[in-house]
Amino acid sequence: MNALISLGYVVSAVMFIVGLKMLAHPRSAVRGNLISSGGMLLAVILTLIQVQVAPGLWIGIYILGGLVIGGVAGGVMATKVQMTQMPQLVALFNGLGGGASVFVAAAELIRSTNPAVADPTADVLIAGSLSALIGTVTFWGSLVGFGKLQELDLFNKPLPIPQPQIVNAILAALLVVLTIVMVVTGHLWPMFLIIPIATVLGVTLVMPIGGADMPVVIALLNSYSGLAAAAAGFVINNNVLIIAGSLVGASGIILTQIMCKAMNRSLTNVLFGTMQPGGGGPAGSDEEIYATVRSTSADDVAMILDTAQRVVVVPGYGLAVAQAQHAVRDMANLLAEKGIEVEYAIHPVAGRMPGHMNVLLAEADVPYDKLKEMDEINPTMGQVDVAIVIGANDVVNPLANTDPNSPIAGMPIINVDKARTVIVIKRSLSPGFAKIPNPLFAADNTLMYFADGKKAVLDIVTAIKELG
Amino acid sequence: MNALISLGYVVSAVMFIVGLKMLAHPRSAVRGNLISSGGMLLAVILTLIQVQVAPGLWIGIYILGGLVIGGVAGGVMATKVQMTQMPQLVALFNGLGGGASVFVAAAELIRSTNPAVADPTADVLIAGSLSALIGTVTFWGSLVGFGKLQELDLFNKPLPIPQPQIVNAILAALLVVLTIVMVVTGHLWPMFLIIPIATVLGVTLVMPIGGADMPVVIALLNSYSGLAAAAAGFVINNNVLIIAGSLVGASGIILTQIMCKAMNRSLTNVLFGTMQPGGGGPAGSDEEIYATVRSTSADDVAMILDTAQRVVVVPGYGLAVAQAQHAVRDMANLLAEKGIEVEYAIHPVAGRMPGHMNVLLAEADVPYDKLKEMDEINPTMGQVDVAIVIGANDVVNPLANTDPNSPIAGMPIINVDKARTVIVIKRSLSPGFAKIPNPLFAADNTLMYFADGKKAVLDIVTAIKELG
Amino acid sequence: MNPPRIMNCRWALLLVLGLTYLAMPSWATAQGDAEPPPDSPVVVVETRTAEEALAAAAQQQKWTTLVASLTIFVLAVFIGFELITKVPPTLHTPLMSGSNAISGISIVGALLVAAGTDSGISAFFGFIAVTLAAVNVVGGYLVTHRMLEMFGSRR
Amino acid sequence: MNPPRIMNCRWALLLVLGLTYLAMPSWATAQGDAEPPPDSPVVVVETRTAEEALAAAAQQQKWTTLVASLTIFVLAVFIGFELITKVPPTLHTPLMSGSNAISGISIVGALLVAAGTDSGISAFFGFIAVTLAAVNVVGGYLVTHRMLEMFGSRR
Ligand SMILES: NC(=O)c1ccc[n+]([C@@H]2O[C@H](COP(=O)([O-])OP(=O)(O)OC[C@H]3O[C@@H](n4cnc5c(N)ncnc54)[C@H](OP(=O)(O)O)[C@@H]3O)[C@@H](O)[C@H]2O)c1
Ligand SMILES: NC(=O)c1ccc[n+]([C@@H]2O[C@H](COP(=O)([O-])OP(=O)(O)OC[C@H]3O[C@@H](n4cnc5c(N)ncnc54)[C@H](OP(=O)(O)O)[C@@H]3O)[C@@H](O)[C@H]2O)c1
Repeated sequence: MNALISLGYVVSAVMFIVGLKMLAHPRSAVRGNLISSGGMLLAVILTLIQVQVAPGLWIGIYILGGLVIGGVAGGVMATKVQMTQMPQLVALFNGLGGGASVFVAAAELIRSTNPAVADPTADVLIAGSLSALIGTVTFWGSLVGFGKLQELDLFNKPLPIPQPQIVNAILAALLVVLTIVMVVTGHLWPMFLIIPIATVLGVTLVMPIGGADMPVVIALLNSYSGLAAAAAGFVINNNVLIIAGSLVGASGIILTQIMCKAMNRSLTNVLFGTMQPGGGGPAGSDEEIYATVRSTSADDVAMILDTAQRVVVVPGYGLAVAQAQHAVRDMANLLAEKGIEVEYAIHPVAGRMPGHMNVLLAEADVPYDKLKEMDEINPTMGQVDVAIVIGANDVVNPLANTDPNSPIAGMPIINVDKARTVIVIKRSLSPGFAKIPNPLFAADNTLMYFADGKKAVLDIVTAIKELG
Repeated sequence: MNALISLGYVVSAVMFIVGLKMLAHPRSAVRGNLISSGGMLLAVILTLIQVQVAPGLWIGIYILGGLVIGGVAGGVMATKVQMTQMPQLVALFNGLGGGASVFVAAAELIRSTNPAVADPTADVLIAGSLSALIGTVTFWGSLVGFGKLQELDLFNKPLPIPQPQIVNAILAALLVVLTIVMVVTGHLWPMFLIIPIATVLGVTLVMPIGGADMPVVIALLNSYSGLAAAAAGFVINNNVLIIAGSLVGASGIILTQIMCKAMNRSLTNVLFGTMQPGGGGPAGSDEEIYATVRSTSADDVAMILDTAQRVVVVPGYGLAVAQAQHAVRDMANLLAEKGIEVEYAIHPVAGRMPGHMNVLLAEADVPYDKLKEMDEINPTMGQVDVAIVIGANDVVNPLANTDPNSPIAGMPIINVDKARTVIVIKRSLSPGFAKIPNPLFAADNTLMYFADGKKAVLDIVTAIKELG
Repeated sequence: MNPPRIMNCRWALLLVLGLTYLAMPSWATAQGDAEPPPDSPVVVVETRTAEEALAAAAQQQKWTTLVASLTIFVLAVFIGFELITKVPPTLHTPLMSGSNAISGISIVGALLVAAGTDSGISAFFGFIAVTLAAVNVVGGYLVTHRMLEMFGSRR
Repeated sequence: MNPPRIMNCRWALLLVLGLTYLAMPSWATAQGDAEPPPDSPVVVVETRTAEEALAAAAQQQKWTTLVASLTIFVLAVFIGFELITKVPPTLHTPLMSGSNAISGISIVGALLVAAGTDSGISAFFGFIAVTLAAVNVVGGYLVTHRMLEMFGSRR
């Protein structure tokens, strides 16, 4: 029996590996996720068989109750959430996972420090306090990330602490000391200090990081929670925990690096380059910058488009807010019927999660070959007649190239300013995610169309049809 | 102590993995091989420390003697061998490795069936007989491969057996039965049957396979010997054996597939498509085919080259035999001085080992960007003025495309026949590796220059210089 | 493409060595301690010698297991590094969410704790852990699936 | 590029499952047998109970070790498959020769056999095995190095 269970765990580990491998390739990703979830199901079933040996009534209720309550809650959240809120949800789930390891570690520590059971061995104590520590930081860090992604005001104010880095260093040192004390003395009390201090650390670590960088932070915290799971695996001698945990740990670190690279930043810069809210912009107030802004109307836009040969649509977060993807597709089809070439320029971090724009446009059945990646389209931007920017802001902000002090400095952008005419559709001159003004809006070849994204596009479609 | 040794084995396994990873990328390959050999050294040292616990005089002499004799022999062979003979040498080494596992298994079996020690357990018997079996097949199979690559006549005759496949199946079945008998009874005697039968199987398995396919066969046998090492690791509970063995086993199978793909054949076709010596060629005797062959001289070739703008050199096995690589480089430099563009078209299986031509030309310091892969140069073959084929035959044989019964049917070739003029330098009209005639030699735009490769090229160089 | 991969490989090596180092205290303990691991079979031991023998065997087993675990850890870290190279940006979010779901494997630990404890408070902690982990696992896989489905339609 | 990789992945799965199946008889034995493994510490056991306890512990250990070995095997197979994808043809021969050298790891087995045996004939077999394996290892690495050196000069 035991034999079969151990072998089953090996199979489940293999399913995680195969699943993760397939998840990393577009064509097989869906199946990969299914295989990986199958591995998880197998692991849970095996564990249930294993513990079933002597379950009391209460324990049975606890286990089944926990599984049912948690499963239903997770299922409902996952199915009800809107596309635009998925990143927040992932942050939340990650936090809950961290919370789970805190409670596992706490329960295990309480049990093993109970003198009736056995003296706790040093490695149980180490792994237990490590996973409590990592779990707590993950929990609170992810919650702060959730708040930032949800754009809750509370989380977007800078911390009232002058030097968060130094505070963090002190907290981390304290945690190390407490862990050592706990391992050496074998007492439980440092735990009651470790958890609150780790809580503070989780908050102060993530608070100063800009919301735009949250996906990276979440990926990193996720990687750490994987390592915590592996540590737990060492304690209870469970290979599937070790394998799955270290898989997640390693792939999370690589994923973090890849994501940083897509934003052209280093990991240290992401983690320790403190957020500069609004500051560091170009000299001059918004009014000066935006003195030469010209606005336009649907009819004008239709006329401009009528004479164009090559049009590029640059979608951003506003497209998701306005849910304008279907309208945009209709507009593109209309233009294509007139013999105009329409393409979409996809910036890797447009929107609020990597691949956000691909997902939205795919939902509206935009053909895959019309979506061009930034590196592909930038060299040909000079031959574009009209670039229509819909709800994008930071990803087309030339300050990224020109102002080394700006919070987005160094991020590669889509060079719409090279197009003959740029039409920007948004509701106002208010800034985007990075909270900085955008000189593009005042450029000579830019026309602003102030309206909700969906309404604007529908009006343009009507105007084009009226033109004939 | 034991603890440190086990950890050391883990480090050595990691070195194998990192080494193999680096070996698979051109820039890091040299360092990868060094790291992997470092891992091996570490493993050997650890083992020596481990066994040193109680070595008698004789045992010490055996161990050190074996290491020294074997190491020196291997080192001398590896440094003295000529470039063209490296494939044979690898086959030989592979065979010796297989032989080593036979003796390990035999010694272990003798020891464990010795009633004074302990009853042999079933898994020791299984793994022991498995590795004896695989080892024997590898040993003899590799030796046959060695003979074929060395072009020893003995090995290039077809077997005097009508249906080698059936014979092989019977032998394999016999081996399975014997292994089962051995495991069930726990006796040693089936071993004395297993080894001779496996010997016969090794020979009859590899004999019918064409020498051109030997690299694939060796890679496959190597993969099996890796699996045998892993099996041994299970018996003696040694993780480094398991890891290194299964690494080699898995990567060998993938490598086999990649190599088959480069030859555009399936693995089954390679292994069971029996060699058809000379047969299956196009209708008509050699004389008929070669009726319209025209030959040429160094002076004529120099004149043709003088008016050319784009020249492609197609090297083959004959270049290696004639050691003409330096002469060819000189000729190319001379032509380049005259403003003629010279490139080299490298077929993936030209020569006697993959990458053979790259190695040869690199030795003569031919610039890397002049070497074009087959897929790269074939589409532009129509714009080539002169194609100089030096010692290549099968890789430019149009029968691969036209005659579905030919032994090289389906192999992609370099389409030299599309060039305006083709000059073929070889010593005679005798066939190449596949032992089939080549209609290219009789084509309208082909001129044959019958001479040793090196001499021919040197003469051409002289003639070009005389032309001025 | 080659240089970054090699860099990754150095990275992996560094990480592995660092973690091996981290794991040191734990193996040192394993060597020093000579008590049977908590999950070894419960047997009635009558003589001192037998006890010693058992203890020695247990120590040996503990050590072997630890090295095996470490090996498995190292290999899995390698696989993790290898699998996630060159992922297209489109897949970053699903991959993050999918690997977050995999890290929900700590549900196994939660289940064992919830079932294995005798004290009331730690069983209740187990219950909370199972609940949270279940949210993570079920929600994580479902939301990943929903994201991926969106891409699915177009290929 | 994607389809072949996925195919490989099915391949790997098949292989792994097949091999797991192959390994079955061996674990069945591990479960059934209750004798101490040959390398367990030699102790003086005085009572029947102690013997039984030891045997049970040994069986448990044997089983744990076997599963760990199997896991390690599976992971290493995965790594092997992952590493050797998309190798340029130029490197096929060095790679073949280099992995042949790695398979010379059976020299560890040869050394253990040569050192561990008491009967004359099997010690002599061990000597031959060490010699052959040493040729394979030293020759294999050297010849690989020579091949690779040729490429080295031009990049
Ligand atoms: N992709 C990721 O992984 C990720 C994750 C988190 C953060 N980020 C960050 O998010 C930013 C993404 O850049 P982005 O250019 O896509 O978006 P953005 O810079 O946030 O700008 C979005 C713009 O859309 C406009 N908008 C909002 N609702 C609209 C509606 N209903 N109709 C029309 N316009 C609307 C807003 O202007 P109005 O209010 O004037 O309409 C806003 O300026 C980057 O800074 C990136 O670093 C990215
Ligand atoms: N690359 C690999 O991995 C590998 C391994 C094993 C086998 N193979 C097989 O080997 C073949 C390779 O094709 P290939 O075209 O390179 O070679 P080939 O078909 O074997 O032909 C070589 C030609 O070179 C000529 N030659 C020999 N010595 C010469 C000298 N000193 N000077 C001038 N010419 C000389 C020979 O003709 P004369 O006798 O008339 O001079 C012979 O026809 C293929 O069939 C391939 O499948 C490849």
